[in-house]
Amino acid sequence: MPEFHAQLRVRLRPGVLDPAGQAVAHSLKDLGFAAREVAVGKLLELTLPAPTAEAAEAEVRRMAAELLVNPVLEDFELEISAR
Amino acid sequence: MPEFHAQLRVRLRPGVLDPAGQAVAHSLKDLGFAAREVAVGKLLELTLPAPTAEAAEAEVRRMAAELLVNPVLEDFELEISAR
Amino acid sequence: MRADILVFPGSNCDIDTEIALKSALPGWRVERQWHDGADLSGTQFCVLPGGFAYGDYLRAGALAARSPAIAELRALIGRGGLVLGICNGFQVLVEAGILPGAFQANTVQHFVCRDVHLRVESRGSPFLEAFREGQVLRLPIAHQEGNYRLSEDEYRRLRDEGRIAFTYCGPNGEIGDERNPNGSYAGVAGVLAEGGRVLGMMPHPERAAWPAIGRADGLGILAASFGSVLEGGKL
Amino acid sequence: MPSDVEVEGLTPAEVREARRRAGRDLTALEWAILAVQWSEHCAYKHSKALLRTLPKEGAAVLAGPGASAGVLDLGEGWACAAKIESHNHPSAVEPLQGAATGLGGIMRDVLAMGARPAAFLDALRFGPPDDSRSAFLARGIVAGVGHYGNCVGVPTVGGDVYYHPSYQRNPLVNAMCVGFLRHGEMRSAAASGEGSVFLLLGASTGRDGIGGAAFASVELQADAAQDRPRVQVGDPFFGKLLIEATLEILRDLDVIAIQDLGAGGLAGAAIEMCAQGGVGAEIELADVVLRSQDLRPHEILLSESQERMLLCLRPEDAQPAREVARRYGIEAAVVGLITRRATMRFLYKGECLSELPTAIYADAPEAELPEGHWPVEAAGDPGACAVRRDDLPALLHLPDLCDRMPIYATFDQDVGLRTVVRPGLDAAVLRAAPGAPGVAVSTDQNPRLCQISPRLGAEHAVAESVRNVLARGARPIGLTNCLNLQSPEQPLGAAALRAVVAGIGHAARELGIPVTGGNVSLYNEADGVAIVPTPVIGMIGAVPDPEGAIGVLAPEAGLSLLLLGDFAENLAGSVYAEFKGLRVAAPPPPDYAGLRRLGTFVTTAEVVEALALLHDVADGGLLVALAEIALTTGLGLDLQLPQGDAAALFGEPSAQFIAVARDADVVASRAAALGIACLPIGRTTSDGQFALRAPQGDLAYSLGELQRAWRREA
Ligand SMILES: Nc1ncnc2c1ncn2[C@@H]1O[C@H](COP(=O)(O)OP(=O)(O)O)[C@@H](O)[C@H]1O
Ligand SMILES: [Mg+2]
Repeated sequence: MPEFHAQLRVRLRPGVLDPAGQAVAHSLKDLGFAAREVAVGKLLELTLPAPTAEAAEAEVRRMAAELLVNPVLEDFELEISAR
Repeated sequence: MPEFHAQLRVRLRPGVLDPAGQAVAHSLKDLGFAAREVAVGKLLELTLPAPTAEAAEAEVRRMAAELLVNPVLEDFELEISAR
Repeated sequence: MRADILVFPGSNCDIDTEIALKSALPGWRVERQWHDGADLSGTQFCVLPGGFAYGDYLRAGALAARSPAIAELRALIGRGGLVLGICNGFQVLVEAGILPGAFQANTVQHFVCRDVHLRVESRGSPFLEAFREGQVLRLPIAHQEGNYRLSEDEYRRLRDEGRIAFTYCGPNGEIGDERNPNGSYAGVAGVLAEGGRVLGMMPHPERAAWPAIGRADGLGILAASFGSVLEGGKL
Repeated sequence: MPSDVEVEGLTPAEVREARRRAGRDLTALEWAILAVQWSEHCAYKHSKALLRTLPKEGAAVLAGPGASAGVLDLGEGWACAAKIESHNHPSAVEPLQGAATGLGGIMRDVLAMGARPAAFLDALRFGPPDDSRSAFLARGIVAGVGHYGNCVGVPTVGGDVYYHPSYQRNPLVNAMCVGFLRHGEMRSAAASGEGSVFLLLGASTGRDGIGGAAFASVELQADAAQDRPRVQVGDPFFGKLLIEATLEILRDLDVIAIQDLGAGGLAGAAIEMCAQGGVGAEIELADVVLRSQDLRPHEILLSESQERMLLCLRPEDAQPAREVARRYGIEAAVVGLITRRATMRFLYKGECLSELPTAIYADAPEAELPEGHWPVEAAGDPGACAVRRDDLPALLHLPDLCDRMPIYATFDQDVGLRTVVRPGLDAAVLRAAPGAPGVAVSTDQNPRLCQISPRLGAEHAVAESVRNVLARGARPIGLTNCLNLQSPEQPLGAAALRAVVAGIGHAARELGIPVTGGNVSLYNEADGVAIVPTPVIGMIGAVPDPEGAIGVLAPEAGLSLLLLGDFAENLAGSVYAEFKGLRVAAPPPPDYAGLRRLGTFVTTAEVVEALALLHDVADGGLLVALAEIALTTGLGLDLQLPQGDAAALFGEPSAQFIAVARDADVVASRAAALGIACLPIGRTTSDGQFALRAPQGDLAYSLGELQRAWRREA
């Protein structure tokens, strides 16, 4: 079976407080950098076997729903590529 | 001054122990998923003013070196886009 | 009567909880059960202890909440059993969807270990029967991701249903941001599931079950007036 | 390897000696193993002879130097294992993981004695807090301590912190672990029994920290970044599983010997276990469970992957041990066999890569220390010095004296239910279990005194740690120490090494406290700057009834304050003198007779019962110590002193305590009986004021004012 590489970029949903992002923004400012809208999210990557890219995507979406992403606070973007 | 959006995808360097990735891999397996090479990294996003995309990139690389990325353990990819 | 403590890889308050329950519930059989292969069919009371289940990797409590043992736990809840999630156990209950809300890192962005004061907000639970509403307790917290998030609507609903168990407060019951150690919505420190038989709380009652060293306010929670529940014949 | 080989970390003389012992040239693999085994870190080349002079005998000692950790008897069948170790160089490169793996390493030493790890203490030394690099290192190191300790489920109950420019590029992280065990549970590292097996338990082996021990034994280069691949990552989650699996195996099976994998990885552990047992072994590297399959044999042998233990078992116990490991989801593999012939054979897929007598690796040649003297500055005369109202808040605001709560509040202090007195003042108190005996523990050293004189500094470090456990009514029964020093190959470094060992030995003998072990970290220099000699003492005091120890229950208003011991006569070696820029003499050695008297006094049951709190006078002197009582209890103090000059208020005597008494008469009469000066000096109050009346003038502050200074909010 072919293998696919999946990259999930997990972000806090709009409107959810991001204390980690605020803390980083603060530190950047202290260091003299001019950064706004700093957000801290997660980058999840994995490899999986699947017959097609579509199947791989569907499978990773199931992983996201069952474990990887907390829908109460988080959104995600998914990118599938062949290995 | 124009503004740019920066996305840093931060990963553990090859060979560095990734306890989080291992734990997630385990859990996925227990849930019946066939995932390999699970890695947990960070997704950092921010907006910054800069005269050009190149200048923005240089500035974010400085932020990475000074704060955002721990070069002893982490590597990163950077993507700059106009806002 | 039997009380079981559900142990996940990385739980680290399981033995503490066992010791505290044994002294708080004389006459009970108290046991730790490893999550894999746990059997809760004979128990009346299950505690999810504090710690770092699965290292709290990904999200606190997330990996543990996917353990097969959670099905056992749901069955126990279905039978009217009592469930107490302490700290990491609270996070697991939330990740499993048994309690509402979600957790984020403390607003201070680091671990916080210290005594806090809690105001008892409800009596609608066997875990709270020992207290007066408005009573102030002193218990320790020890967590990194104790910032409990609720939407305003959810918070109102829980409050109206008497399901807010505790709020962080000052020594005289004062509420306010400066009394909130982790940024939790409205300072909520513990919530109940519908019916009051499932309690999740961030502070550690098992660390305050020790009158000999002047830390005793957790005893009432652990030794909950289970009498009334048990006599009601529901368990 | 060519015959004019230069081996990283070995001197030409050592290379010749190794060849002579082997009777042949060594292979590349053998040189790599030897470089680690003969490194300063593993072999104590420069310090071994000196360390032999330390007193080791004591009524409570069950295991002393040479064991993975010292073990002390607490009575009622309980014992405590304790050891302190440095993780300085890794923390300078990667502060968070460096500190985290430091805790993990010392925790496994305690586990290897058969004890359940029950508490950490962390002695930290940083550069000035307003320097950005120092602040970055300090933040990372404190976060690393919390990261490991909190997650692994072992509370951090104490430590100490000092700031000094010499630590700027070379911060110190000394981690101490304390564990409890029942007498019969103690284990050793001595492998034995022909045909017994080595079982490697814990994490899989990866390419972590290869050559780490050699790395710890050379001066930090300016481009330490080159050493990056050698940084190890700790996994406290896995460490927790390892604790539980190991303790279960130790409980249920007849484990012959056990040791953790530290410097030199599998090679180091196997060689030490064989050397201790006078046996040899055959190790099959292909049987080691790997994290990445492309590791070469020498990497497998020398990898310093964390969270691993090596057990020596009877062959029939291997399967049950593996069953326990499987349940916890950790690796366990038989990787070797004990042989009667004392040679170490390392095999890969059956092919013998190396065979050398165990002793070649284990008995490193000792190194000569050059002559050298520590320069002692001529004493100055401070002249007259009037106390000003601002002095107290200014001292409380100093980095070395300010509130430590922002550090220890980020550590879980309670997990395990053993902590009956948390950090805040002096020693923490632990019970082995509810109702069981326990210990008071403290780490101490004062860079200011050590710079004036390493010998005096070492003696005072012992004295301070003794005072801290006495403050809980505990009897000091053993100490562990970590000597952090500069290169011993230079005269100054050699002088410092001799001086601190002599100082610790002298103080320990004077006070009747055995040294149960410790650790030596040399070459603490960066960019040509050497650290101040830093002999950190970890003191263990026995507490028969920890739940009734002094300071368990918070004191209340209306209690009597008593001053025990004599006033300081001068400002020698004080924070105050340094702060005021006064030239003062070196302080005298500790008042050992006074400390012995106070030791008898505070371990008397009726005194313990009569005291609500006891706090020693240390850095900052009497007035700072009084303020610390007010600030940690939240009580006001109403004070009256017969002396109010700078020496009395800010001098730093070595045997003075402040007692908060529930029964002042009992305290006074017991003190009188022992010839200890005891002076009533006031009461605790609830009015939020810190007020002092003295012949030289009165001082008054609100607690709020002192608090703002102490918490550095102002
Ligand atoms: N790095 C640290 N980690 C944990 N606790 C610490 C640390 N540094 C200091 N403490 C604690 O803070 C309190 C005050 O520290 P210190 O001033 O060194 O003690 P002392 O009372 O002996 O003067 C003590 O209880 C000590 O254990
Ligand atoms: Mg002290």
